[in-house]
Amino acid sequence: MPVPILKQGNYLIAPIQASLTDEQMLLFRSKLAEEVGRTRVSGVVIDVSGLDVIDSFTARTLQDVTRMVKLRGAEAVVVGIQPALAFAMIQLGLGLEGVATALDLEEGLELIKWLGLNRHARGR
Amino acid sequence: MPVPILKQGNYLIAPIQASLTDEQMLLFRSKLAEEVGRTRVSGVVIDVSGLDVIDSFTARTLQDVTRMVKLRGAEAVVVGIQPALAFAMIQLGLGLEGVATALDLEEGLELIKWLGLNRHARGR
Amino acid sequence: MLVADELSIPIVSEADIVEARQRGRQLAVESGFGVSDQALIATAISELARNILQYAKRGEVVISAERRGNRAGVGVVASDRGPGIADLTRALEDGFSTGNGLGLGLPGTRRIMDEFELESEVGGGTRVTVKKWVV
Amino acid sequence: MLVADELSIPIVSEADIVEARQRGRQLAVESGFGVSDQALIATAISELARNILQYAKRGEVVISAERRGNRAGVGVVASDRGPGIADLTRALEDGFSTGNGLGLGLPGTRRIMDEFELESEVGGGTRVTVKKWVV
Ligand SMILES: Nc1ncnc2c1ncn2[C@@H]1O[C@H](COP(=O)(O)OP(=O)(O)O)[C@@H](O)[C@H]1O
Ligand SMILES: Nc1ncnc2c1ncn2[C@@H]1O[C@H](COP(=O)(O)OP(=O)(O)O)[C@@H](O)[C@H]1O
Repeated sequence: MPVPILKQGNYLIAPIQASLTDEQMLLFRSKLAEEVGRTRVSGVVIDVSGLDVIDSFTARTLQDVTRMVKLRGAEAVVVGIQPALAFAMIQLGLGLEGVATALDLEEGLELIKWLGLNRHARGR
Repeated sequence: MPVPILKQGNYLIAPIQASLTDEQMLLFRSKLAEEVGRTRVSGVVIDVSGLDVIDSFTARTLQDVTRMVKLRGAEAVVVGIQPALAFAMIQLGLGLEGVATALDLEEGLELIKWLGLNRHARGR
Repeated sequence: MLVADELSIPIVSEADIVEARQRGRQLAVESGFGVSDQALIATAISELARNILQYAKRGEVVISAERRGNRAGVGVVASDRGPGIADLTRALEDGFSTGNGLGLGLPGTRRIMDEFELESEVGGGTRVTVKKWVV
Repeated sequence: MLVADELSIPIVSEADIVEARQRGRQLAVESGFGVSDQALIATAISELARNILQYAKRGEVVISAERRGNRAGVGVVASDRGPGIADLTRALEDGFSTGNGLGLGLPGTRRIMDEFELESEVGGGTRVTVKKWVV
């Protein structure tokens, strides 16, 4: 079950809709990095509200994806981490350091616009 | 194979076109810092799309170059990190922290103009 | 709905990791766990099953409905006949990984669950037994 | 195109680092690796070859086409008779460098490759053996 990657204006939206196997998750990672280049968007919102579990592998892949997107010159925001999963992540020790997060798609799009405007004030 | 440094309006463009040895990379670093002074440009775009590998030495030199350019009072943006190299960098642990990135030359020039306009607003 | 007291899921592919954690969550629901605990149990199973696949190539996860006095709970036994773990103390430290991982699987699972036991023998395999009780 | 099973590249100058990684990438292409893995293999070789030059002044990188069952792979052995590494555990930690480096070469190479072995003797030299398999 591949993750759809949708273009909306200057942004890509990638809703991860169900449990992914590790391999599907890695495939998603490469595909997204490529799509950033192909579509020339300035930002990406990854919606994880459909995930049943965010374990250490998933968390680490999300971190990698957002770093790759940044190296490709765009911004990335992860949205939709459900409260129960947020709690499990904290217990596990997964803080998603360095990853911008927002409540949901709407807030994510707001945040990514703001990040785009401020990318340099932040020193990157 | 030294890196050409081209002037375009108020900016320098430095396309790194092939694998550089470490020495050539360091030479490029000094030359670029000098050219910023000589040409009095306000920004530099370093295009790394021609590199076959961005290993820890290259990443660190890119970081150093952009810092040097900033200390000389100009902006610097690295563009053209290919998806496969972005992935390798992440695996290696190289996030290019503190370096502004953009997809390609075109986006890089846009970004650098924007940076130039906002540098005073940021107080540096 | 009739629930088996014990369910064994062989772990030989990535899809089995997903299967195991989904089964675990279902059992957690049926045992009366709240949504937070369901996520914790599913996450723990995911970590343990992935370790089996990654370090031992194959093994199994057995999930069971537990009862102690009048408390309901869920038990998980993840076992394999893989290479085993040489230094159990280090394996339980945050951030220690001989693979490519974050090294949070074992220590994190220990934090997540109410009971945690790790047995391992180099060359013999590894068995992790965890339980969680409904509060 | 005929490919030698094994190719030895002496590392005595910076140009040899570039040569070694380009040869490695070429072998990766011929072995059927995708473009991401090609970059990973080339990057790993670059790190290992630079370590030779920086810490041991000279040494060699041997790249080889590997096969295990019906899986193809690439092997790299980077060896030198330089000063060796006193503390292997620390050398494998992210950020540890006795030189002026980022200290990501060895731990990063370990993450990048499927198999990683580091042998070293103080005064005797260092040998890093890595492999990666086509999925
Ligand atoms: N089933 C297993 N068989 C062999 N070794 C294991 C197993 N599970 C865990 N380990 C060892 O314990 C270490 C720590 O595991 P864990 O905390 O889950 O972190 P990670 O999986 O990210 O490496 C692993 O790197 C591995 O060396
Ligand atoms: N071939 C070698 N010979 C001797 N020492 C080495 C060699 N390779 C690595 N080392 C030691 O291991 C340390 C870590 O290496 P590495 O992770 O590649 O980081 P870096 O090269 O940035 O220092 C080095 O700083 C050095 O002390």
